[in-house]
Amino acid sequence: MKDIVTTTEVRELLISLADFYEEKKEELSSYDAVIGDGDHGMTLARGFAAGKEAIENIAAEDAGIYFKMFGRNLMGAMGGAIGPLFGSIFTELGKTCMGKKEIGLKEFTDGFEQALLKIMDLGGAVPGDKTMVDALEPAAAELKKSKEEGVSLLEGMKNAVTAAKRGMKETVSMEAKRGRSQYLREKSVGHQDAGATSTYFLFNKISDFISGGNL
Amino acid sequence: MKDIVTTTEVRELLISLADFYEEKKEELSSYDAVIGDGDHGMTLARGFAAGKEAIENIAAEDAGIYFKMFGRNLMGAMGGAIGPLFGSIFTELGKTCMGKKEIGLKEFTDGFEQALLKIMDLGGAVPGDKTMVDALEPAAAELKKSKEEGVSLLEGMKNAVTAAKRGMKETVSMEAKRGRSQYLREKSVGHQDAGATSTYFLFNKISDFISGGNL
Amino acid sequence: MKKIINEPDNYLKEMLSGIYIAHKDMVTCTDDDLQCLVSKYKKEGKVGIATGGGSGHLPLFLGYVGEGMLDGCCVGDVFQSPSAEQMLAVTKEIDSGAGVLYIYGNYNGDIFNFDMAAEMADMEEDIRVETVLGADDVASAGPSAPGEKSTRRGVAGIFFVFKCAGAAADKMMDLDNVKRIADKANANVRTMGVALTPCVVPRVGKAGFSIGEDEMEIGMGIHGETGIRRGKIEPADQIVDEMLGQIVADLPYESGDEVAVLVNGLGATTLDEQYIVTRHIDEVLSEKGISVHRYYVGEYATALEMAGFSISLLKLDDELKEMLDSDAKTPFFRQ
Amino acid sequence: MKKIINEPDNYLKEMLSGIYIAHKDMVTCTDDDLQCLVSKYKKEGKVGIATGGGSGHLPLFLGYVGEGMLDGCCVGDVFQSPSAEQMLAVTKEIDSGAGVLYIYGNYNGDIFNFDMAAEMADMEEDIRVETVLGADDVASAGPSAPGEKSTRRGVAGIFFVFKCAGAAADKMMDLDNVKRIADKANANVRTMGVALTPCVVPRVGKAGFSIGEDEMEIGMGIHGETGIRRGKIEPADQIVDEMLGQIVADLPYESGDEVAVLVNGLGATTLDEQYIVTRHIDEVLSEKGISVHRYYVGEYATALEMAGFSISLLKLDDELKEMLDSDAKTPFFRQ
Ligand SMILES: Nc1ncnc2c1ncn2[C@@H]1O[C@H](COP(=O)(O)OP(=O)(O)O)[C@@H](O)[C@H]1O
Ligand SMILES: Nc1ncnc2c1ncn2[C@@H]1O[C@H](COP(=O)(O)OP(=O)(O)O)[C@@H](O)[C@H]1O
Ligand SMILES: [Mg+2]
Ligand SMILES: [Mg+2]
Ligand SMILES: [Mg+2]
Ligand SMILES: [Mg+2]
Repeated sequence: MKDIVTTTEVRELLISLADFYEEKKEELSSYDAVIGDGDHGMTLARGFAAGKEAIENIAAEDAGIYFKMFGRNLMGAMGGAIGPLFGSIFTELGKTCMGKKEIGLKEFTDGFEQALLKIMDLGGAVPGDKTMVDALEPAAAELKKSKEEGVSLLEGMKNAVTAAKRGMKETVSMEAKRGRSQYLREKSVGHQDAGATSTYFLFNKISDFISGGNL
Repeated sequence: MKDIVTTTEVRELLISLADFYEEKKEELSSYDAVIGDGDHGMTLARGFAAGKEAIENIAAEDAGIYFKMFGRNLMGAMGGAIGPLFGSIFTELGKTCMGKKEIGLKEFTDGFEQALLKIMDLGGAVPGDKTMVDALEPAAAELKKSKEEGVSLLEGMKNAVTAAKRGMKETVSMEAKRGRSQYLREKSVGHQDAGATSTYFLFNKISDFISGGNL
Repeated sequence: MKKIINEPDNYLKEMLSGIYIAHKDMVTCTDDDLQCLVSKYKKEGKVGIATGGGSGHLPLFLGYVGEGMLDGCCVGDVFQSPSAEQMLAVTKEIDSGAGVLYIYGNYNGDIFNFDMAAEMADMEEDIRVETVLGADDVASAGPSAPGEKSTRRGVAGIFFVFKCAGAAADKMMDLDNVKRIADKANANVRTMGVALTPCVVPRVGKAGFSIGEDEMEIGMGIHGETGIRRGKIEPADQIVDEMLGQIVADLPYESGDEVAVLVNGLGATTLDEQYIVTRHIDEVLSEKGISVHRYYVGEYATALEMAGFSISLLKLDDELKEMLDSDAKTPFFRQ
Repeated sequence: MKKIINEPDNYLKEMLSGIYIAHKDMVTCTDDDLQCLVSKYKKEGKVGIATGGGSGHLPLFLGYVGEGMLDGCCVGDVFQSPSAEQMLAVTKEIDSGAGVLYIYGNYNGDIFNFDMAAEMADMEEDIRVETVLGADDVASAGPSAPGEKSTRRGVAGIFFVFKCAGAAADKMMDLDNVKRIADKANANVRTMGVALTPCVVPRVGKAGFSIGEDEMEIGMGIHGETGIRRGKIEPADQIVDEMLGQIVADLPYESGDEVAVLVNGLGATTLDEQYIVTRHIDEVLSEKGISVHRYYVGEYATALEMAGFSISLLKLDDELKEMLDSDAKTPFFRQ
């Protein structure tokens, strides 16, 4: 078993994400509808489609280029606050993977850690604010722990999925402090955050891809 | 029994009309509310009050001056379509009575006839259009007939009241062809016209004044 | 009634006071009557132009009093004509010897009062007054037979008549010529509107009618007069097709014609929607070979807080184009 | 949703197309992207001023691009920030060597994207970019401590910042001075709003919240952000007293100060009501010894079809007065 994802596989993974978020469009928007404006799924689908279009017909030298191009185009197509936030996951993975042709647990770990820092810096959210950070932060922490423990890429990613899911579930009982839901104050309690949900989906999808006989 | 109204009595009559329409404000507006915009009583009360104010503190040479001043001020304060229409009753009575100090059935008859012509000319309404004309026209005709028959002022005016009342009642089954109600088309059927009602009230009030021991 | 007002009885007075405060450099009142508004801009020997009508249509009418447009304006209570005396006061104030042109919408109350004012101006003040009646609403009645008076209502298209006549007067044309140009603009303009919601007259306090949550009414008047068709709301392009179809066929406007277009919001409809409509008007007209010299988009003649819009087309010749293009500076309109 | 639109997905594109059609003499787009709007008016060596933000606030932002105001503007979908790439494209187009000033409202999405654009402009294009964040809504948060970033939202008061900075740039001041003047206007402006009805984002199709038939919400934001107090509708004068009280106390504005006042309709509120409000503002300010140099009344920054209005005060000194009074000519604003 190879413990890495190659440059071509990164491209495949990213392309498959676009199709995946297209499918999840309604579901993700429905979370946002309750305590936001109901467009999160639509916005993500539009962004991922643009990311896909940007890399579909090119052959890049390394994985970093794919991540970076994907991220910048996704960001551009999404706009809003969520564009730079969600896009940062891919642009930061891009920076980490720049010049690299094989991406292992180390690169994913470093990339997601950088993404977390960037998102918290940009958006000012901390864990507990009922945002995507609540899924991303425990997942990034779990990746780091797994890397230190020396587990396989798949196992590390599965640990991250579990952590992201837990974080996502915890957003239900939180009061929103960032984004549109913050204006609902206590009325935001009792509902799951859309961005945390889509972030959990991302880890889940990456993990599926790794385990899916593709590697 | 005198069969005329003196200059001072014309002034009294006009002043008493202002108080009368102030009382009838709500009632008249309620007719207008159903098939118009609900302001007929308010508008009349405002107009008559202005008419009263204009003649209250002056002593005119003749009855025509009182009628004319009353009418012009009433018109000015009412504005709208109804101002010139309703005001014409008094300005035309004014023209007929100009220079006269005693007003009898002849003057009332001629004045109301001129008013009817003026109102029909201005507003274009004919009997059957569901307007004030439907009360005014039969009343004016009755005055004329009474004058020809040589009856007393009071009897002539009482005949006019009866005719105006009949005309007013007939507006219920008419479809409006003029004024705001015309846009309701067939929906205007079944309701009494506000302007016909206030016109009937006018004859009634004049008749009361004549019979009320004042003469 | 969801309005930011005080006592409905004070609505008119307070609204007018606000206008005089905000635009004190441009307008003032005459005869100590707030309802009689006149321009501070004066040009000796110029034909005076006056308009008037009920309130509730801002920026119509007050907003067009100023340089290159109107000289005076009389307003009544919401949707009520002002009185003849008031119109006479404005007429006297704005006449500087060259006579006065009245331009106002074809509504009974206004006609009764302004005809009386014109008569008094002539008889008592020796001021010559001419009248042009705006009657651009193709939805309100059929076209009039030649020589017959129009029974159509006047709506937003009167803006074009103001603009062209105002420019003509500012160029020091005489009353006959100013009237001729106003008549020409008036003859060349057609309008049609659509309403989505009713409006509430403050002194009445509630809407005089209702429109279903998914309904619109094509051809409704700017006081809520019944239109020609009520139906489910349709996509913007389809609504434009219907309205523009009737407008274009009425004059008719033909391939090769040059026009000015006014897209007018009735009150609550966003500029966004007005531009969406503008886009499709442009498509339709260019398909028909009608070229657009100028677009005006925004609130030019409202019906209080009614949602909806109207489209007006003005067919241009060289003279009208010159009048339309010339400068104007009023509280609500600058060009 | 009672709107005159086609497919909600095409809302933005169609609305923008309409703007380019109606105002083709003044504005065009860059990068083949309708969302990137730039002025056709160019002045070599002038500091470029750009703004941007979500759509749904017309005439904000697009309407202020033109002579004497802004040079470019990026808009996103309704209530959504445009992207960094788009802002970069506008920045490149409007820079003529003197650098570019960004003036936009204090909202997260806009900050994320425009900060990125500024970084790219600097690093990749060697264009110096400075930023001024409009944060005039006193209802949205308390005042910030000295040196701290404001957490207040930017609302209609940004119009004054556009106007003053635009005039400074048009007078060929350098970037530092244009920014200094923008900062000063920004520091001197305070706004507060009240909403009577919610608004509907077309892609969402229904209101995100509701306000009772007899209720208002003082301090609601222009995207429907929760305000500071919900209660029964009060008479206009009482609402003005509350809003103006908070505004005046915040800076504070004091006896002897000279100000400009902006009364801004949020969308569905009539001009009539805005003038009723203006009247009482004038009473209150003159009682407080604050003199008003200029009034602006109308729709300057809307929240789609929301009913309500806001009041903005700008404290003036001689420099700001000169900037405010100078000419401007844009699709929506002329002076
Ligand atoms: N400041 C922030 N930091 C991190 N995440 C945020 C922040 N603001 C919003 N989010 C995330 O964005 C999600 C909403 O995204 P989306 O609906 O696409 O954008 P919008 O709120 O502009 O409609 C929220 O569920 C939340 O997870
Ligand atoms: N053209 C007309 N000719 C005669 N009477 C008319 C005409 N138009 C309206 N009216 C009368 O006016 C009355 C309504 O008056 P009012 O409510 O005061 O005015 P408005 O319709 O302007 O609110 C109608 O009931 C009708 O009798
Ligand atoms: Mg959302
Ligand atoms: Mg009435
Ligand atoms: Mg409006
Ligand atoms: Mg509006």
